[in-house]
Amino acid sequence: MIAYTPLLVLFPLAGFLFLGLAGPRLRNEKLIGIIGSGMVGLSFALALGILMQMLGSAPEERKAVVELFPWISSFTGTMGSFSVSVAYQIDQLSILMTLIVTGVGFLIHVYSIGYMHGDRGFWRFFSYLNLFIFAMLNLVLADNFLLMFLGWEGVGLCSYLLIGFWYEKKFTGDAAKKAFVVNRIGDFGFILAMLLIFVTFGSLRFDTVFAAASILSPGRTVMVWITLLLFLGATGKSAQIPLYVWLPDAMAGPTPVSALIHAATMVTAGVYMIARCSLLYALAPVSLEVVASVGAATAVFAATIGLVQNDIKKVLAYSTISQLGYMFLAMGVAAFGAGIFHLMTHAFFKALLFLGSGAVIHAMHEEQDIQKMGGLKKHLPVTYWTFVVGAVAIAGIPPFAGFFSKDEILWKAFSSDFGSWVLWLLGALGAVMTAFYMGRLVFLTFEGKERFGHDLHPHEAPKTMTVPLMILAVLSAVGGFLGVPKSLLGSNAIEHWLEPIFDPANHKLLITEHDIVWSEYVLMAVSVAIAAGGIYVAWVMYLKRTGMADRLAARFSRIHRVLLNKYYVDEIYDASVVNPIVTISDEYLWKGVDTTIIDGSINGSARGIGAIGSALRRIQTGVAQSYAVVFVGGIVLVVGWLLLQSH
Amino acid sequence: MTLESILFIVFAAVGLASALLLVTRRNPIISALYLILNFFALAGLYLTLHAQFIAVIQILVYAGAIMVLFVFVIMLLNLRDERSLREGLSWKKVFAAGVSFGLLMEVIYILMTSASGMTELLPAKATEIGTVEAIGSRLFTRFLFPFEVTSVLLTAAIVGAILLAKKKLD
Amino acid sequence: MVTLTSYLILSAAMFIIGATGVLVRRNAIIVFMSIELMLNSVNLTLVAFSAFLGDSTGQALVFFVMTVAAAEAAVGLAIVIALFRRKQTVNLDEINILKW
Amino acid sequence: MIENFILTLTIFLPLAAGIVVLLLPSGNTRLIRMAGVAGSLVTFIVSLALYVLFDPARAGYQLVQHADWIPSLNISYLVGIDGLSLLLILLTTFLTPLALIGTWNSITVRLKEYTVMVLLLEVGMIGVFASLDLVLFYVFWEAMLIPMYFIIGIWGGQDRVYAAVKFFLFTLSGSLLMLVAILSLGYFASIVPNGHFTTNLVELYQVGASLPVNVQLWLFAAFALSFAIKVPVFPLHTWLPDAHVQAPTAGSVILAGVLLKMGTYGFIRFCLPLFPNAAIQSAPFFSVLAVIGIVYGALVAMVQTDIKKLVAYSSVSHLGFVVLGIFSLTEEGMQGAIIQMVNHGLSTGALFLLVGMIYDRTHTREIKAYGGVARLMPVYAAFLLIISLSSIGLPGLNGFVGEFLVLLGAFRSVTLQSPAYAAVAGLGVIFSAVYLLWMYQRVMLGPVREGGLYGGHKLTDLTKREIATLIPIVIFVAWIGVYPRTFLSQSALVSKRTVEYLQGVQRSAPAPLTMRAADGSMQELRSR
Repeated sequence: MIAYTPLLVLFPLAGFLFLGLAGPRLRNEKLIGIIGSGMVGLSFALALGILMQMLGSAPEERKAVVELFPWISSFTGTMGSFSVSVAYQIDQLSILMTLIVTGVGFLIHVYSIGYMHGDRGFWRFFSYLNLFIFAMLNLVLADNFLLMFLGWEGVGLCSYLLIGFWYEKKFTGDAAKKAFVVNRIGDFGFILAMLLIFVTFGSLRFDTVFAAASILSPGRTVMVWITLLLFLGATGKSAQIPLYVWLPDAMAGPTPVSALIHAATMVTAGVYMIARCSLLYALAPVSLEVVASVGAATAVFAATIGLVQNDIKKVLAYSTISQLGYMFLAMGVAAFGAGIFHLMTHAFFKALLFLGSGAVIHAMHEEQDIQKMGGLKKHLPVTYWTFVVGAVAIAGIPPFAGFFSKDEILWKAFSSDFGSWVLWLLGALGAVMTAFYMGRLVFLTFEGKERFGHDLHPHEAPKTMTVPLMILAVLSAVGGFLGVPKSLLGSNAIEHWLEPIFDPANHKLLITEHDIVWSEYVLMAVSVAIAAGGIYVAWVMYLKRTGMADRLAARFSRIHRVLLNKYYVDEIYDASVVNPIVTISDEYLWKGVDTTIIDGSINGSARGIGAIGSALRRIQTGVAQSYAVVFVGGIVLVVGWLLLQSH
Repeated sequence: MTLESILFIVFAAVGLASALLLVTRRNPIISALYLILNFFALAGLYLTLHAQFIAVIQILVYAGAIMVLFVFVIMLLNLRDERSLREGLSWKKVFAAGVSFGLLMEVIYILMTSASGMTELLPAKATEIGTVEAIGSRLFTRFLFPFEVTSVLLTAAIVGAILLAKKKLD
Repeated sequence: MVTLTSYLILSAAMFIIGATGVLVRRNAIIVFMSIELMLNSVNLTLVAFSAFLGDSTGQALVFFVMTVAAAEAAVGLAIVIALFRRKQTVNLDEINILKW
Repeated sequence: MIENFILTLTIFLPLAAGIVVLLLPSGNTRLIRMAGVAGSLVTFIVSLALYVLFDPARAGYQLVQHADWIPSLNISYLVGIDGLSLLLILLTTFLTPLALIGTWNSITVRLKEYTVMVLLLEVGMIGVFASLDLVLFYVFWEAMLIPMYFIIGIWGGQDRVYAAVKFFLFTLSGSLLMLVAILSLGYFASIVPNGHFTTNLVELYQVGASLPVNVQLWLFAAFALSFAIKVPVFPLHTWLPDAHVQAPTAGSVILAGVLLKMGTYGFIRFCLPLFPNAAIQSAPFFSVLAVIGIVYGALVAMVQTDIKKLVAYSSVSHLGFVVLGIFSLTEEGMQGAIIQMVNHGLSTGALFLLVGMIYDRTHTREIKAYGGVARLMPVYAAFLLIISLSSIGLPGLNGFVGEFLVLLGAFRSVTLQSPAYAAVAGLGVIFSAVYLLWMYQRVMLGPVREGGLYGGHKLTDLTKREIATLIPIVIFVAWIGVYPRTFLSQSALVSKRTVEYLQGVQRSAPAPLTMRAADGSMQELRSR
């Protein structure tokens, strides 16, 4: 089975090419939908097969590399020259990511058949989605940094295409461009990191790099540079401070896109990348601290903004940023397994929430403001119940998936050698807010009075949309059992499965298994309590005493306004970075340097020569006789000079 | 004073005088007549050099053909009496004349100072080379190709003259 | 005794007179005639050399000079006619489009 | 047997085609267009034979043809190719027919002369890439200037005369100095024992390297100025936007696609191997200019309001990468620079074709006049997106391969000794995304303009002919992106040998002049 790994990637590629070229002529939504989702489904099935084979073999035999063809090389084959192949690596981490990508991806493809029904870009949408799956699989399956970068940029491209899918609206274009450009800033870091890696290790293959890294001792400056530059790439792709600004705007894309790309898969690429490079980070503890701090800060920062947003998708977007912060927090405290575990559960419940919001938006005829919803429970029962499952899961109520993964991260943030009570406190603060805004979202959307016009008759989505919701709800509910910690008598299967990947890093960091201690139970109880508390406060504010939210907003109007305007970060970036660059380029570089200085000096010298010419022109009377006189005079002079010479 | 010397002095005097008059007369017709006189003087000089054929050709071609052309054009343009062509003295003219005079002095200086080995004209030899036969054999042997090319030149000149003088090109 | 030098000085003098005419006269036709004068003085030189050297080449060359003179006169006068048609004058000072 | 004259055939086939076109009746525009395209297509097919006959594993010049030209000065008609010239000749013969097909209906006045000019241009370009004699090179170099001058000056836009003269003067002022340098090189060849005046490149390689460094620097500067203007290297680039904006589409395509490559080609072929010490000494200088060009070009491109100007400034940025790669004096950098030349020819050529296609429809180049075009021209939108992405350097398309190799080369360059060059150049990666996507957004995205009118014209999607022009380019864009080996392998040996030669020079004892200076100061010290 493993030998067929390239097919994992080729199925979606074939889907993209076929739909991209033949799509406009197909004119049959059903056919397009079946081809589009079928290709991803095939990949998912193949990934399952590979997983089965891996489960059947010994842990050390679970890794394989399939090389396709040499890609970029400086070719002459001398020592230290550059060479990279298109090669795919199957191991415990990449197969897990593949399953998430293709599994969740497949469900979202199916969902899109219903959601995008009747759109004139139907075929385009599915070809882009297939291209995205292709790129994402390249990202997670690559056996070297460069191919990973291909996937990395490829998903960025698809993100661009899909955010701007409804390109006729002005803001979609802005959002798409912003996403791509901000990601490019991160990619700049990624490229520099790759260059440093190649210079340091002489290769870009994971195996070679990690083998060489495993004999290094921690604390080299170059490793700090490499890991921080890689992390810059991660902050771009995974929407962390300071490069998170594109993700909220990215909600301009169709909702399945938000679910697939901006919640479940692409934005977690940064987390995956750090997990993949865990060994490199283990060699640079400083970088780990940076990652943890940025992650925790983002988790809280984004959650505060999420508290007051009124756009159903914006709330989820800030929630995503916040949850990604948790994953980076996990990475930063060297709880790599926990981070990947949260990545997986988050993929389930956040995809579920986005798809649910999509069903709501669909039912409300493109209305996204939750202040204009309410009481949708009875109109959209399936959506409601699945949404609640997702919300409870993200809030961290046991035994739903989010509880286990988030609790694991909080515990590691507290107990790990790299953690501290500050990190835990930030995490817990974020958790309260998460529970609160999810509660607020559910209550404002589904409960209470109907605040929309009576000419609107919301109705439940079609089967193609509700079935994926239900499957994802089940996964959100039970997905956590893959990682039940030992303290709760579980086996923590997922971390155990990933152990071979993170062992080298753990060895470097001298991390050993802790015994179960009583504080773990205390913290667990605290986190359950704050989750429940957050939801309760939301219930009080938005259902029981409905005027309270407004009163609070009025009381703390300044804070409220700052939060509502997202701390004015976009405005600050515009004023401090974007506008100066544009102004400098326009006023100083182009009109100043190019037009005035360079062209000016050149045209000036030309004009100077012209001035000399027009002065000399006066000599030219145009009368041929004058010229002849000078001519004869010249002869006289020449002959005279010759005569003088001869004597 | 041999006869040849007398003839040379007479023809030279006539030639120089007519040349000077040619360039100083205001009326082009008068100038043209002096030019004809000059041509005849030259033809006489050719004869003193025993170049009979060239002397005859000089009369035929210059006085007969070219001068007719000049006079014809002058008549055609009706330039007899043109007040606008008042030719006063100007610094330019003085300067031009001075330059010319300087050149003349230089040439004369060169001619006077350089020793000339050939002071003697050999009449028999000179008569022999001045015949039609001698010149003809030169032209049609050594100068055959340039001679043929002159035909092209003449054709081109004819075409060019017609084209230029035509009223309109279409 | 008439020497070669006397012929050459005579011819130089005529040449310079012609050249002066070319340089100072404003009437295009007289300028042309002056040019003919210059050509003739050169012819005189050629013939003189030919006679004194005993070589007929010089006289053959006179033939070519005459041809050129004829062609030049024809074309030149045609130009004068064309110019006159445009400018109603043969004053060379007024024909100054040669500048710029 | 065929090896002997195939190169000459390739060079002069377009000339023959041009003569044929000249004889056609000027009224029959269709016939003239067909003849022009056919002539350039046949040239392309013949040039494919070069690819077949060329053996990338063999060092040195191949398919060489030699004939006496000015024997007294040892100037000869000497042509031959290596991997570098092969790629660029193929690029030339590939782009010329596409430029003619892609602008089928754009030219309406003096069509015959136009077609002849384009074909003559092709002769000059191929000749430049094939010449192995400096005087021959110079002749082709200048000869190609003339048709380009006329193409801009006659068939250009409103300010065409200003642009044409600017183009001509910039290029000429540089190349005159180059002529002086060529002659002095020949002279230096004649003053060594048993030497003789020659302009044979292969012989001069030894002559140049043995010159004292200060002489090398002067000659290098003369050559480099000429090439730097052509590339164009900042700050000598200001002729480019004007020339591009005013030139007709085919002119822009060829100008961007091939002409600019002559500068970078000249650096690799002449400047580096002829004056190795000077090249090593000036590498940091040129790298700084290249890096400035990368960032500067991108920033200025960002704020352009004219699509063609935007693309022109993007050329400045992209060619900065090529120059940086060359002067990194590493194998990766050199290979990256060479593949980037091809990339830029394809991508920017295609961009100009695309801009030309929409200009033919709307007769405006103002970005402001567009918006929402994607809705009306979906196929066009797809092509523009692919080409823009290739220009941005998206992995999987061609631009990335070159840029990454260049960055890698600059990063680990022994000569430059600082990763800062690569780091700053990497900023170009960000800005290229900004200006191209912003342009794409403003032109293609957003709502359709009122009434669907652009510049007063209705838009129709690409015709079959236009699509047929673009598809070959897109195929190569993807081919180089996915499997660049096909192309990299051709130039591998050239890069390797050039770099090794320079590294050898760098490692060997310091150049004579500096040694003498050091000795002198030593003696001074001793005498004190």
